[in-house]
Amino acid sequence: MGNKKLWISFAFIILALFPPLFLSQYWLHVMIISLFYVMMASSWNLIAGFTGQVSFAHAAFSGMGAYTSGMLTVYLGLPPWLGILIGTGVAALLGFGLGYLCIRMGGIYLSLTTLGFSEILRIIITNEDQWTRGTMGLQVPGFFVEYSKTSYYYLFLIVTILLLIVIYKIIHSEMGLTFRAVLNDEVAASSSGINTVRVRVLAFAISSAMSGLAGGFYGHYLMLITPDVPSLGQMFLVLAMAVIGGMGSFAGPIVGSFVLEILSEYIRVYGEYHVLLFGLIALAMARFAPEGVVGILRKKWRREWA
Amino acid sequence: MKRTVFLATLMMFFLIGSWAWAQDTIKIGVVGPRTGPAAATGKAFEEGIAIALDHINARGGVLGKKVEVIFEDTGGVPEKAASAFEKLATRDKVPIVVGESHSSSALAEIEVANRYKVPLIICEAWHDDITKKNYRWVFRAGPVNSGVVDFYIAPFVKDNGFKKVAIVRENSDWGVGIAERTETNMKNLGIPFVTLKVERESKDFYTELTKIKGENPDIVLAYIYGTGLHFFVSQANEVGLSPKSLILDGAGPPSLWDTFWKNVGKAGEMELFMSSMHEKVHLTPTSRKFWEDYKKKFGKDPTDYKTRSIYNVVLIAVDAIARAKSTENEALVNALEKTSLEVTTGVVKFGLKQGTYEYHQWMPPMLVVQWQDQKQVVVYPKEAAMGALMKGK
Amino acid sequence: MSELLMYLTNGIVIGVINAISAIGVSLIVGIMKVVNFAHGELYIFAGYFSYHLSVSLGVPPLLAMPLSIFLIFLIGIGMERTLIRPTYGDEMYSLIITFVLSIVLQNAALLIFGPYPQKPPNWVTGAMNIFGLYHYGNQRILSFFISIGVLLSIFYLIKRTWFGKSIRAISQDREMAALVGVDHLKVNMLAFGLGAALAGAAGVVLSPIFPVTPSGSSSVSLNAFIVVVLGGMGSLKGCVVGGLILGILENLGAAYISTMYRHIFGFIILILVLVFRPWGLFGQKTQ
Amino acid sequence: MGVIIEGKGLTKSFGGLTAVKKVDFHLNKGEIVGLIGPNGAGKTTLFNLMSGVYHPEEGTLSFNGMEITSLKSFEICRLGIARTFQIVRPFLKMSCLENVLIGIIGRGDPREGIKAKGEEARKLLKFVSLEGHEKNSANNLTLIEKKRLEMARALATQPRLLLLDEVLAGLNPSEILQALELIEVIRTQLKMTIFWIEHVMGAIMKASDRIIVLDQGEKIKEGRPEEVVNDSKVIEAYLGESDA
Repeated sequence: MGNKKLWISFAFIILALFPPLFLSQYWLHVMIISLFYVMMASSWNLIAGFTGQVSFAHAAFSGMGAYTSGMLTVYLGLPPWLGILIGTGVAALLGFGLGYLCIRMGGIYLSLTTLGFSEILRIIITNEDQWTRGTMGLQVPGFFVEYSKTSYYYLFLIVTILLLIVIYKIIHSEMGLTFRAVLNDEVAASSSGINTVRVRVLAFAISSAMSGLAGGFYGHYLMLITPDVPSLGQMFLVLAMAVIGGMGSFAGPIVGSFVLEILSEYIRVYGEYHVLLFGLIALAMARFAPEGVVGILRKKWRREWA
Repeated sequence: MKRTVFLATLMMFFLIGSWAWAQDTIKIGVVGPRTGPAAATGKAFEEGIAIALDHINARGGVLGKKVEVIFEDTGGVPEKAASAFEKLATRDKVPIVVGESHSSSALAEIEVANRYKVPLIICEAWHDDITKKNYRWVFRAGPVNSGVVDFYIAPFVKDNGFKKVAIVRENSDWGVGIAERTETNMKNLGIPFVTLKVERESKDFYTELTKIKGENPDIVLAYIYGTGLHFFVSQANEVGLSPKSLILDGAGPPSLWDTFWKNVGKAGEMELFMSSMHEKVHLTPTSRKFWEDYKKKFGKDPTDYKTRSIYNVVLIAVDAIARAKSTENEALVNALEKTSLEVTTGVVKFGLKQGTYEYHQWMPPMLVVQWQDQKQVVVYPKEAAMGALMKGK
Repeated sequence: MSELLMYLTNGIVIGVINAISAIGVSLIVGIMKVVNFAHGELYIFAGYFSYHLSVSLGVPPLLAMPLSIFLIFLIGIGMERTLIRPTYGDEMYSLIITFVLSIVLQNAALLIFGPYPQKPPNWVTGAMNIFGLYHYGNQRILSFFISIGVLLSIFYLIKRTWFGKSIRAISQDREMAALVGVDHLKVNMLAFGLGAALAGAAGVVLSPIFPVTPSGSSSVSLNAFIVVVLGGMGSLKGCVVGGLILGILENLGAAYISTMYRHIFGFIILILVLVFRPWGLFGQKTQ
Repeated sequence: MGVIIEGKGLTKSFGGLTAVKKVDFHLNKGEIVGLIGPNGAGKTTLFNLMSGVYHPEEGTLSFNGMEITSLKSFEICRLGIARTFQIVRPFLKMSCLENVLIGIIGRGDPREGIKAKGEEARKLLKFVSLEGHEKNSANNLTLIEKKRLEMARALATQPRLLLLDEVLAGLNPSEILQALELIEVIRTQLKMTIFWIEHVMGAIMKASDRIIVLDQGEKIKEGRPEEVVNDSKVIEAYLGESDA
C-alpha cells in the first residue's frame, strides 16, 4: 500500500469513529445500513469487477447467511457470532457448488443459474414457514443485551474494515493478479498456464462467503429476517451501488454504497420513483461511464492536479 | 486531493446532521405499501388520507395547528417497514403513526414502536399477534384474523349449511394465519375441509382447481390476495368448479378493484367477498359523509375499503391528540385508551383487558357480500343482509 | 383418469405458452450471445399496449395486437441501438445492462400503467367440455393454436428466408459471415428487434388469459430462462421441447407432489441439466 | 534427438468449413520449424489445437510421448507448450511486470516466494529489452513492445516448445533483425524447440530447419526450406492467393 493511500485510509477510519457523537439515532441507522451495503457491494465487486462474472445470487447468499445464523440462534440457542460463522461457511459451500456447476459453461450460465437459485431460495423460505416464519419474518436475537445503535455502529465499522482489508489483500495478491488476468483475456490467461475455471470458482466462493457474513450481521442487527433479504430487489441495489460507484476499483463500491443509501434517504418522499431513478442512473453509468463515479473523479483529479 | 476528500466528507456529515424541519404543523406518520406487489393499497391509503385531512383541516386542524401526514413507503417488506417507522419516530419525530396493511410489516413495526415508545394505530393488518403481544403503544382499529374467522367466515359457513369446505391459501403471513384459524373453526364445527397451499406468484391454477373439483366442496375459501385472486376466480369458472362451488374472497379488496370485472368476466357472478364497506350500508353519519366527500373529490364511488379504514384511523389519531391536548406519548396512549369516537364503521372503543388479542383492539363490523348481476348484495350477517345468498347449480 | 388427462392437456398448453414466451430469448442468445433480462418486461408492456389500444383508444383488437407487437419491435430496435450494441464482446456489461433495464422497465410500468392487473378483451369466452371428461377454457385453446402458428412462422423465417440464413451464418461464425457479405450489425439489430417482438407476441397472445401486472414480469423471464437452458441456448427446437417438458412437469408436480412448490420443479431441472447435460437437450456442445 | 510433439490426422471444422483436415506432423527436440501457407490455410487453427484453445474432432496430439489431445489450455501450458498470438493479447489493463508474473504464476509452483517471482519477471523483461517498463501499463506499449511482452510472458512459463504466431508481422526491417536475434538466442541459450508461423518469407526460410506448408487445411509439403521454395504445389497455392 502506498504511503499516500495509507494516510487517506487512516484519516477515513479516524473520521468514521466520530459519527455516533453527533448523528441522530436515525442517521446512525442509515450509516449502519450503508456499512452493510459496503460489505455487499465490495464483495460483489470482487467477482464482477475483478473476474468479470455477474452473479445474481449475492443477495441470496446473504440471505443464506442470515437465515442459517438466525435459525441456529433461535432454535439451538447458539450465540450470534457462532451462527454467523456457520452461516458464512454454508454460503461458501453453496457458492462453491453452484460455481463448480456452471462456471465451466461460461458467464451467461452463471448469471442465469444464480438468478434461478435466488428464486428457489425465496420459494423455500416463504413455503417452509414453520421454520422460517415465511413472509412474516424470523425474529432473531441481537448482539447486545442493551439495544444500542452506537454499539452496532462500531461493530459494523470493525467488521466492514476487516472485510475491506481482506478484499484489499486479495486483489493485491497473486490470486488477485490471476483474477485480473482472467478478466482481461481468458484465452491468454489459460494459455499462460492459469486454470481459469478454478480461479473463477474460487473468486465466486470467496465472494459468496463474504455476502453470507454480511447477511449474518445484517440479520442480527435488524433482529428480523424476511425473504426480502435474499430478494432480487436487494440484489439490484447492491449491483447499482457497485456500478454507480465504479466496478473494478477498490473504492468504487464503498463510495457507491454510501452515496446511494444516503441519497435514498433524501428522496424517500418520492418512494415510488427511487428504484426507477437508481436504475436510470445505473444504466447511464454502465453505458457511458463504466468506471463509475470513482473513475470520473479520478480522471478529473488527474487532469487538475497533474 | 486530500483536502477535497476532507471537505467532501465534512460536507456530507454536515448535511446529514443539519436535517431539521420547521415545526408549525402537527405531523402524523403513515406506514403502508406504496410500491411492491400491494402498491394498490398505497393508492387506496392516499385517497383516504386526502379526504381525512380535508375534513380535519376544514374544521381548523387540531390544537390550533394544521394536520399534515408523512406517508412512508414500506414496499410491503418488513425490514423496510421497520426502517420507515424508525425514520418517522427519530427523524420526523411524529407523535403518532397510523396505517399498515401487511401483517408481516406491522409485526416489524410494533417492535420499533415499542422501542421508541411511539403510539401506533394499525388499520388493515389482520394478524392476531399484532395486538396479542399486548404492547402498550400498539392499537388496532380494524379486522383481526381470529375475529374475521370466528365471527363472520365460520358462522357464515355454518349458517348457510355448507357441507364441505375447501381452503386455498397463499404462502404469505396473512394466508397462513387466517387458514390456520379457519381449520380450527371447521374442526370445532365438524365440517369436513381440505386445505390447498398455493404459491403467491402463481398465474395458472388449473391443476389446483382440478384437485379441488375432485373434492367437490360447496364453498371455496380463497385466501389469495391481489392479481392471483382474479386468476383464481376466472379459471375456477373455466374448469367448471364455480358457480357450482361458491368462492369466498377472504380479503375483499381485489374483488372490488376496478379491474375485477374486466379480468374475470362472467366468472365474477356469485363470487363472495369480505368487506367492511357497502354503498347502501351506512352505520353512522360519518360513513355517509365519507362517501359524499369521496365522490366530490375523486368523481367516482370508493371501491377499496382500505381507503375508509385509513380515513378512520387518521380521525382516531387526531381525536386522541385533541383530547390529550398534547403530542406527548404517555398522554396520547391514555387518551387512546379512553377513545369513544364515531367513525365510518361504528363507535371505536379499544379493548383494555390484557392477555388476548382483544387488548387495544377494536374490530369494525364486517359484511359478506355477493356479486349478483354485478351488484354488491350483502348476504351476511342476517341483520345487514339485503338479499338471499345465491347458490350455483 | 379424467383428472390426469386434464393435467396433461394443461401441461401441453402451458408448455406451448412457455415455448412462445421463451423463443425470443433463445433467438437473441443464439445469435448475439446476449441474455435479455428485460424480456419479461417487454412481454408485460405488450400486454398493456394491447389493452390500452383496444380498451382506452378503441382500436379493434385485431389491429391492436399487431400494432402492439410492432411497437415492442421498435422498442427492441431502440434498445439494441442505444444500449446493447456498445456491449458486443463484453458479456459482463450486456448482462448488467439488460438486468438494470429490466428493473427500470418494471418500475416504469408501475408508474405508467399503475399497480392493477389489466387484460385486453377476450377473443372468446367460456369453456369447452372436452370428450365429456373435463372443461377447458376456450380462450386458452385459441391462444394455444395461435401460439403454434407463431412458432411455425418463426421456424419458417429462420429456415427458409434470407434473414434466417444470415442469422444462422452469424451465430455459427461471425468472421466467416462477414466474409460472405453479411452485415452483422444490421442483422443483430433486426434479430434483437425480432426477439423483442416475440416477447411482445407472447404478451399479446397470453394477456387475455393471464392479465398483466408490472410485478408479473420476472416470472415470465425466469420461466423463459429455464426453457432456454433446458432446450439448449439458441436452439429453437429445444425451446419448444423444453417448454413442453416444463409445462407438463409443473402440472404433474403440482398435482401429485406439491402445489406450493410448483415453481421449484423447473429450477430443479435447470440444476440437473447443468450437472448432466450442460449444453441443453438440443444445444451444440462447444469445442 | 527425439520427437517432442506429434500430431496424427488432426481435423477441426467450424460450421460447414473444415479449417484443418487430416494433418500429420512432428517436431524434433531443439528444432526450429516454420509453418507457412496462404491466408485461411488453417495455420492458426493448428496452433489453437496444439495449445488446447480448440480440441480436434479427429486425430491425436502427443507431447513428449504423452497424449494431450483433450487437455485444457492451462494443462498443456504447464506441460511445457507456450505460445504467442497472431493478434497480440497481452493483459492490457495490467502492468508489464504483472503480465510476466502471470506466466510465472501459471507454472503453478507454490514453493516460489513472491519476491523471487518478481526478480525473475524483471529479468525476463530485461531479456526482451523491456527494462524500465515494469510499471507501465501494457496498453501503452508499441506493437513491437507488446510482442516482446507476450514473448516474455510465454517464456515465463518455462516452456520446452514455443509456438510463435506471426511475431514479425508489422515490424520494420531493423525490428525484424532484432526479433530474429531474440529467437536465435531463445533457441541456442534456452534450448527450446520453436514452431512458428510467418509471412515474412525471407526470414522464415533463412532461420528455419524445416518448413511445413498448409493449404486449405491440408498439409501439402514438408521439407528443408530450399525444397519447399521450389515445390510446384506450394508455388501454385501462393499464386492462387495472389490471383484472388
